[in-house]
Amino acid sequence: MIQGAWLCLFAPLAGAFAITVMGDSITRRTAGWISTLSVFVAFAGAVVSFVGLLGESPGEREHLSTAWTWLSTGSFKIGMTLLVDPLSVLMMLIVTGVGGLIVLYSIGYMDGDPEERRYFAYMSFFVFSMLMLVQAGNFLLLLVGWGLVGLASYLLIGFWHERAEAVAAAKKAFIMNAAGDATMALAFFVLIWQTGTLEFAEAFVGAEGMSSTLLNLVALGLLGGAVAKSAQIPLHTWLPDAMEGPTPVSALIHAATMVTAGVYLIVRAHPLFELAPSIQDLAAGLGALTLLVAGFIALVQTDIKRVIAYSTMSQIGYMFLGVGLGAYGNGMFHLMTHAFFKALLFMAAGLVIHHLAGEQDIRRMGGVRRVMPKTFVAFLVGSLALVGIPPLSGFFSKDAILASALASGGYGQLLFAAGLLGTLLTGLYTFRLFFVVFLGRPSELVLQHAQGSHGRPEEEDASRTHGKTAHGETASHGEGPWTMTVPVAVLTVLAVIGGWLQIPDVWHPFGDWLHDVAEPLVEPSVTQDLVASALAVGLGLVGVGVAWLFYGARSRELPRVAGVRHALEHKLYFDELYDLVFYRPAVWMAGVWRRTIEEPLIGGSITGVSLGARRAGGVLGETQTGYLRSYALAIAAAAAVLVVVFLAVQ
Amino acid sequence: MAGPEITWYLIVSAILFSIGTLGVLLRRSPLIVLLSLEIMLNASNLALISFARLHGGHDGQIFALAVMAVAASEVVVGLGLIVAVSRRRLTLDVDSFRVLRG
Amino acid sequence: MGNFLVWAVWLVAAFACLGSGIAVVSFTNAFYSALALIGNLGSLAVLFLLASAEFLAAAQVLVYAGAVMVMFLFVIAYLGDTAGLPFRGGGPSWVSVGAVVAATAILVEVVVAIGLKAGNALSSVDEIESSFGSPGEIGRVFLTDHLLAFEITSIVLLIAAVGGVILGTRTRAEDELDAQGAAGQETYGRA
Amino acid sequence: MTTALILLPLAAALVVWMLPLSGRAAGALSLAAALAEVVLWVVALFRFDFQRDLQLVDRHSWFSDLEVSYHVGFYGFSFWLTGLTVVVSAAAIGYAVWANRERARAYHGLMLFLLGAIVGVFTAQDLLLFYVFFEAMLIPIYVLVGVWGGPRRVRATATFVIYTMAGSLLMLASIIAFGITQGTFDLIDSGTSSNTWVFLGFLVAFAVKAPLFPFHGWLVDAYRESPPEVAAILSGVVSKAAVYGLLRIAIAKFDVELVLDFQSTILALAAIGLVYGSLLAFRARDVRTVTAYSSMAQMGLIVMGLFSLNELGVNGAILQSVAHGLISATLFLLAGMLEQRGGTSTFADLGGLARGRPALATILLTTGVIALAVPGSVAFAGEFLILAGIYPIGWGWAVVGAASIVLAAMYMLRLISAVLHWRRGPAATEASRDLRPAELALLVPLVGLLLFLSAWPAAVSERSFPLRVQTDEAEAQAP
Repeated sequence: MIQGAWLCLFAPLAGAFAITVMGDSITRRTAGWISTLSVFVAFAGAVVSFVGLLGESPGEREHLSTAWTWLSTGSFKIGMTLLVDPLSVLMMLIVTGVGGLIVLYSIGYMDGDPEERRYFAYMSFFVFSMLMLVQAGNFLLLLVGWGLVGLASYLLIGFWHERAEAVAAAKKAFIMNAAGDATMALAFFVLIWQTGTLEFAEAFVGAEGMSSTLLNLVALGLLGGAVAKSAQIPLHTWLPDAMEGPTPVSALIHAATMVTAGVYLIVRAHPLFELAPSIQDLAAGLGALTLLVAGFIALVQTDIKRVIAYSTMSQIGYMFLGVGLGAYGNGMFHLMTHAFFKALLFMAAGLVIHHLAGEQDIRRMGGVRRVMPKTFVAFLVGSLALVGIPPLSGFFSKDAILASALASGGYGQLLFAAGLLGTLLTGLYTFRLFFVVFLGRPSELVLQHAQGSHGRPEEEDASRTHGKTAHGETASHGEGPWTMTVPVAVLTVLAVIGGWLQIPDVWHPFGDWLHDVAEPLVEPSVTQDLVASALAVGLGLVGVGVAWLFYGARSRELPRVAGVRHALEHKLYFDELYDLVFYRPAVWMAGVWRRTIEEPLIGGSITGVSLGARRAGGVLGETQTGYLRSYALAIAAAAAVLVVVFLAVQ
Repeated sequence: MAGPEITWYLIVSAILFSIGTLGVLLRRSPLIVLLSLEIMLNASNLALISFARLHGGHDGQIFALAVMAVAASEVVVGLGLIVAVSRRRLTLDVDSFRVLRG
Repeated sequence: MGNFLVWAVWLVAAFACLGSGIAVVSFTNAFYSALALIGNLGSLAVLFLLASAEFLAAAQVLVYAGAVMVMFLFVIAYLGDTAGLPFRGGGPSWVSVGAVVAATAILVEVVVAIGLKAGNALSSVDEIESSFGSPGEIGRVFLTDHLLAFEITSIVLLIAAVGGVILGTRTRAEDELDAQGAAGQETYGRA
Repeated sequence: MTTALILLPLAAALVVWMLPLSGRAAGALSLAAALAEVVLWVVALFRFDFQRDLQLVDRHSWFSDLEVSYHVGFYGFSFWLTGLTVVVSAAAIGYAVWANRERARAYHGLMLFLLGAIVGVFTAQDLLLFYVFFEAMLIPIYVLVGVWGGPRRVRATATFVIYTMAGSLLMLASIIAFGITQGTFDLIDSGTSSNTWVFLGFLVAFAVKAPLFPFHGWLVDAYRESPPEVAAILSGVVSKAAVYGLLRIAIAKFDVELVLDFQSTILALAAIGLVYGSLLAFRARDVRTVTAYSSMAQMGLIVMGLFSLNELGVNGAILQSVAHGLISATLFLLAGMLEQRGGTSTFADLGGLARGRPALATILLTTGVIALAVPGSVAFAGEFLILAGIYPIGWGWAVVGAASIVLAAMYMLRLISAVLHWRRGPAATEASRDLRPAELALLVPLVGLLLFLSAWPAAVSERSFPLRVQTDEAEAQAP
């Protein structure tokens, strides 16, 4: 079981290393297969661990394994420690399972890109990092994984590094995450200072003796990291930009796994958050705020991937809402189902983008159903799951969170209302996207590609200069190679059935699985469940209906509220704000310091010293007359003075 | 001891030394400067010998002998320089050598 | 009475010594200066003798008056008229003033220093044997206690000899000067 | 053993100077000597017992009147710093061989001499000996920068000489005062001093060497104008002599009360240097300047760790010293390789080099992300320990340090992107080929060491100080 966990962790790293070292000696496709294989080996390891845990009684499902001492000084020791417990195994399964499918999908999607090897090395490296994060047996290793996924995300967002936007987006993502890393590190410093350890269990015990101020600081620091990683307000602006990366990357990192790490962190560190309830409430509140804001912004986006990205933010907002209120099991449940249907949506969108040679603007799409019927089905399933229509997976998980909110008293009910409004928005933006892209008359662009006419040189050039993938001929017939369609099919099935693991009051293996790791603070009653489900499904359907009116049937004109629309299109001006508050002052300060301190004072001091030395030399040089006799006089005078000195000393 | 005390020897030595100093500092002719230097050295020799007598040891005399040797060497080199300078048709005036001027 | 004679000889020698010293520094003609220095050295030898430094007195006469001064006279003869120069020349006047002040200061200080000591330390003269300062004694001490000084002195003399030879050797530049028959005298340096 | 480590490069330097070798032979000989030095260090590593204090000691009386002796030996931390020295020097000499420096005999002789002197600095257990090695270390640098440097090398050298001389003279005065009052110059035998001025003398000398704000005036010119391999040694190794001096002398040889009096001041200067260096690095226009200012920022961080005066911080400072030494050496060598290709390392002229140059991109990227202390890297481990150590002293210091992590990310990503990404710059022509095997042979070991230490930073952090002899100051300072 432990061996399985170690295998799970290091198989992808070995894959990444192998691809890097072998370089040109393997073909690009082989690199893809090595990467896929490494992730599936990791999945096998995760399954081994899972089976191992299943065979144990629920109370004993926690194993720590230390391979070597990673960092230590005196009494402070951090081991290279893996933790295998139900929570980490769950995450391992999601990461390697969904990850494996997505890497497989990439083989088709990235086919023909000149730097495919690099891509697959990065993908394997990402899976390793993510596993490091979820398997970490102490806070420091968790932070290591935390940082490494940020690095992998940076590398993959900026994969097409000749495009300035991609590089800028990658940097933005990394730096905002670095800020989150920094707040987490600060929280850890407090823990080390107060408890002397970063082991989960010991730190949780030690934290009970800390003052509430310090506890709040610790929880706040952790929340900062979680918010940055999961793209919650106010550190959310990097996620939409991150869509500059290849679509499978968006599916893997920015939908299924990495961005949900914040939720995992809160569940993992829930004893700390429970000791600082106000911060936990803050987490829930931020989640609610994010789900609304992201929902609104998603309404006006025109890039297919950005719409889904905002939807991801919004869904993670639900998860934050859930775990912030203490519904850990439900939050994690939504994390899992979301991984299925959001990865599905991204990959289905990827099929469309792939088919349209890199086009991402939905205004140029339409009627894709005619040319890609299977993709149409997959996307529809994903959309319905996202909106939460029974019996698809999103229905069970989202409604469980809403029910928990309803059961959490006054504050919870306020958040419940926000969540409900969110379901309306979800229905609206999801089906706006769906109707615009798939229904209606095929647009000119779609028709062009439907006739198998792509591959014309100028178009290839256009897509290249755009910097998207250079898609080969394989994409021209059908909906894509099997490496792409099979994963989509698998995920379609998972998006349908994934929610059946948890049916309130009927059977709840999922909640039981996590129960001993993170005991939920709220248990909604059946009535609350029913109320929440009914309202959520109803509002979701209303959203779908409204979307149909405006985008499907096109029977109504959109109401125009210029100011609002403008604000939403500018993503509520967060980017501009950060630019003004952080970036510009830093640049300005650096410039001022260089002009006022570095050049005149530090550099000038040297000029001053040398000038001073030269002047002093000139003055002293005057005393050097060159007359031999004056030097002799100096000797004599010195002798006279010395005699006086000797006399005086005696 | 017979004759004047050591004090008087020393006073003669001091006066002689001052005279030599004046010669070195005032004269421009390198030859006379050298001669004055000899006076200074001999003044110190006198002092050394007086002290040797005072303490009844030979060390001072040995020292004086060494000074004589050094003086002889110095004269050799000094005179050699003077001859070399004059052979180059340069003025024999210590004030005319001024390359050390700052 | 012997005491008186010693005093008289001492006084004569001392005054001759000082007088000839003044003469050395004040003659314009280097030849006279050199002759005065011989007198100076001779009278110093008398003083050495009175201070029981018999070997040194002899060496003084032999080495200095006999060898060194002869060399001086040769050089002066070689240089001819150019050897002597008057006191004041191109140098700044403050050097002259300073020279007098410094020399006087040293004299006064030394006299004061002697005066401070005169009563006690300088009056208690150790008794000596009659062989004190004899060549044998000096030689014995020189070759035993002060052997290193003796050797080093010899090396210094050797180096001086080599230096003298090198300085005396004609260089090519001088040959050219002679060849040009450049009669005019240059000054060396910037003055 | 220790003496052999010092003498081997010095002897090799003498041989290279004396024998009438061809340039190629001189280079080969000096590279062989540098590699032999590495081997010697590895042999010493196996004989080293990290549970004990000073070891591998050689001691011979030198000036017995003044209680000065030739006394050398290793502590755990100085052993690591020496390891850093021999590795970086070997890489630097390898680079010099590859770059085919003119007047090779003089050049390699100086490099080897420098190596021997630095090892001497890290091992000297006598203050006067320390001073001798410290100065002996500076002289070859003056010549290497002044003769083989870039177009503004004269100014760079002059500035460097003025700063370091001023620092050295203050240190000499302090050493004399310390030795006279203690009655011995030996670092083991002497007690602690309580003299403020003596302390300040040492402090300023090391602050110049580090450099600590505001004593960094020599930094940019020296790092930018010197040959890249010399810059690598300067920032990678020579600056660590300051770390060693601060730890071995300024902290260990003065009363705790005195050190504590200055703690806040030093921490403030270090913190200013950290932010200041990071921001200027963010606005710098070429690879070398970024690396130079980032070195300054890192040294600020290391000094913060040292003056946290507790176990975490001091251990972190040593770990970070080793990490930063390897990182900045790699970066300077890379900068040199870039300059060899396009004649410039200015950002405006570079760009787009990742395409078709996988080795260059991989090495630069790996070093860059380790340099920006991505969690999991050895630099992260060092920074984490330092900041965890400084936190109890004052949370503000840790906040500044944490903010600097973000700043480091900003300037390092800017560097990476400017060289590798975007469109090709004018200097990034087809002629700028990927790294050649010879270059890889230099860089891969350095990067490999960084990765190894990233996987196991405890190798250094656990073995810098024997467990039972933690700095006494730590206990006095314990919250």
